[in-house]
Amino acid sequence: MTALAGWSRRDMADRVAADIPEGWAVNLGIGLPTLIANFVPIEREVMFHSENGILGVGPLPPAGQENPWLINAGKQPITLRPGAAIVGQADSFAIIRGGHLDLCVLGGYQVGANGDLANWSTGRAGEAPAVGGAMDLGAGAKRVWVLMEHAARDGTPRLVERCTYPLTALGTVSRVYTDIAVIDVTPDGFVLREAAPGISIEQIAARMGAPLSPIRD
Amino acid sequence: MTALAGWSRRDMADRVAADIPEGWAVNLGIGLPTLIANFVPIEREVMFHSENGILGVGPLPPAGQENPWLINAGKQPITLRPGAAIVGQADSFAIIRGGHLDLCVLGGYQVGANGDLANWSTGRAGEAPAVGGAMDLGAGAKRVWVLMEHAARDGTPRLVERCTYPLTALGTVSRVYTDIAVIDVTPDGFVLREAAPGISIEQIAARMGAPLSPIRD
Amino acid sequence: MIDKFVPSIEAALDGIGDGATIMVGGFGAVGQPHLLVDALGERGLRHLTIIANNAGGDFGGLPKLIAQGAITKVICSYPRATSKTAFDTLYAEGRIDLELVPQGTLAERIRAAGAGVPAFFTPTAAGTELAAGKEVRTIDGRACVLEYALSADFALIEAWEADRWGNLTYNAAGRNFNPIMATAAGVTIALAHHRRDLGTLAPETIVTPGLFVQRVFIAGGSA
Amino acid sequence: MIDKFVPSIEAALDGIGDGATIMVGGFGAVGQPHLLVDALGERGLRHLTIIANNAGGDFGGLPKLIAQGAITKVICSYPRATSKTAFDTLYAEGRIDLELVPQGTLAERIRAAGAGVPAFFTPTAAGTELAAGKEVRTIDGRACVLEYALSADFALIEAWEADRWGNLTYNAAGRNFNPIMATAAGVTIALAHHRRDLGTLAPETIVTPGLFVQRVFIAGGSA
Repeated sequence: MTALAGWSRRDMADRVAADIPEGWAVNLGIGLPTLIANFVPIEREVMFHSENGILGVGPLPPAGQENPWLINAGKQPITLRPGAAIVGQADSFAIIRGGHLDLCVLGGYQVGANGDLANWSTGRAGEAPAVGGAMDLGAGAKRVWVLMEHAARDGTPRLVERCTYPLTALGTVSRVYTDIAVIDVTPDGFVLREAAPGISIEQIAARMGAPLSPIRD
Repeated sequence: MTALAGWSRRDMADRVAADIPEGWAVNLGIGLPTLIANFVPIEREVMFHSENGILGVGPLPPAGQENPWLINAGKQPITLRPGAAIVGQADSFAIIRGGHLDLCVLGGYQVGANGDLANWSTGRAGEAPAVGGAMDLGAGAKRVWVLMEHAARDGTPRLVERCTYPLTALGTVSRVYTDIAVIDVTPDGFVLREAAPGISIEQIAARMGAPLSPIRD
Repeated sequence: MIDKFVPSIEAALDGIGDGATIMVGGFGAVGQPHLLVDALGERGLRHLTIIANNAGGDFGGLPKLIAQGAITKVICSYPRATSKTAFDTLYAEGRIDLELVPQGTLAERIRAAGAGVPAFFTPTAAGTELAAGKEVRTIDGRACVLEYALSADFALIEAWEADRWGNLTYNAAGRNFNPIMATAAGVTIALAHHRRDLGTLAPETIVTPGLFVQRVFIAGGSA
Repeated sequence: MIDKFVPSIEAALDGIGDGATIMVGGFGAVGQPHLLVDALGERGLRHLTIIANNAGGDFGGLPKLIAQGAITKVICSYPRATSKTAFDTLYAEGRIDLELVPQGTLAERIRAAGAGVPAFFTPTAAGTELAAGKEVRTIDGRACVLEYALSADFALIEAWEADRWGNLTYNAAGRNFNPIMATAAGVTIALAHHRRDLGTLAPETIVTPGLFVQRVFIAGGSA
């Protein structure tokens, strides 16, 4: 299957950012999702949450001005924006698990047509697994969106009927942003929401392991 | 049964105070136990805890200098001493229930020879019951001492084989201070620890509903 | 721009209707949002469930609501007051329900609702009348009672300082149940005494982060 | 006079022996009491169980302890590092045990131990490998896993300010696991950066009340 020239990684982050309204409390997973914050204009007030107890994560600090006491869940230096608050880990996960986040955006290995998410373990033997806050976020946030490449490098679909990798959370993903499409996960399975410029629904569907319904009116 | 001239209420509070060593975290129940704090010298540093989230309760404020935002569990005005800390109700009861109080001193209706405590309800019908933090303190503190009159006004014993009033906590009381005696609650039942001046063990035992063993060497 | 300040008590209480379950902060009279509770009493509401540590006490606006017959049920630890109250009368007549909960279990159940813990075990009340009918399990040799999370439609709380994101601090013993109730209601409405510009509250000293709060009314208006 | 300050790291770590279960605060390298962990590595200990969010990571003193073979088991949420670690090697060889716990469940289990909650239900991990063998119950229509409180013999934590009663504050993201670990250990040992006179920390801004803390060592000595 030929790789398609869809959205770049920056485009993908920007595309998610466009869908985050002012006022939401949002957790961004480590890796690609973290980039999303760079594409939310500072005047659109979104309360970004980091697992280590920070609400109101601001822009990256300028080089040389990092505060060693301020890092995000990916251990990168951050800033606080006006309105930021700091809590301990139990309270931070009370925010996550108590349903107080409007959204979390996570990376993924696989998303099932039933909303299942696999993003924490490839199941390889002898390799120490790590889960961090993924299961808490997957089970606890009001909305779970996944931001990932549409297919693996060898073309293996990542949007599948049922996940084969170890699950992170069950029936929780409501939308997936990939390099070629934005896809809703509905009670009827995957539904196309938007295709990247120049990409057809047939091209998108051909790179999935489960049926894709066309955009609804 | 003739009433005995034992300790006054002030004496009783003073007697308990004498047994509280420096450094303990202590919760005093509403009513008579609250008086105990007045008999602990300020230089003997005891961390008094109040259910409404205060650690480091200090002496009563002088009249006219009450802070309306500072009350204890009995809704009386209090002061804070240097070193005081304030937490919310969940954390305050985490202190109680998590076993972090060295001692609580509660009032009582009855104490059983098995350490059971009844102090929250007389079980009268039609009267709204109230429990407050008594069950949490009874179950959670490292030590539970009870401070109460040795017998009811009509002479009915309050130190009994088994409580007949509704229970507050089971098997939790380790010592009882009354107007005529200090009595330990042990696996072998009630054991006299100290008699008020001029009171005999026979007089004390005659006013109890369960056997009393003599002072151990 | 996020702005949770509301201009009036009416706007603060908007949407509270008959049958609502309402948490009210405070321990005794301290930390209770009196202005909000008083205003609630002017709405002619019915069939309310009130969750408040001292519901039934003789201070603040709750006795008035009780006397009006607005309240069907109270969930609390200490309904008793020094003198006879409207609650006592209705309770004796069987016209108001009481769910009596040990204070620590009440606090923990409210916290659990806010923290996504649907149920937990506690040794408190095991073997007592307040555990009657509840599941009991022995854990580490101790009898423990299974208790469930307790949430509400609305929480009326009192705070000391607030900014437009809804970040809150509390004054002295006024903290008590307010921070946990803020986390456990669908709509949390704070009466605050001091308005602060965004960014002026130190992040480490904020007790209730703004995402738990939907509306803030400043006592005395916009001061 | 209550005085929890200790004059040396040796005094701070007194009594930690073979087989101890030890919590170590921090998220990543921030809020980890490096001086204490480094000193622990010089004691030739064996059979330790370490509870720390990033046990196995490649920062601080824990990798040295792991490489020494001092640690039998780690309980954590994220043992992975950007590069291969001593933990990875021992784990692949089956010479170290790993209890992997979702981070929120880890935090809640530690908090539960400190709060007298022996067990609780949570939806996190329900239906996943990390719930294997655990009791599951459906509550309000959601599958929930029963999780147990997690305590330790010792907690090594990092704080910002401390007074002689053991009251603590934390700096920025250095708070993380430290306050809950302080509540969940038999002996809590704090490394603090600033010594404060009793009464100079505002009661409302103290995060860890002193009764949770047994010993305080000020980084840099008595400064």
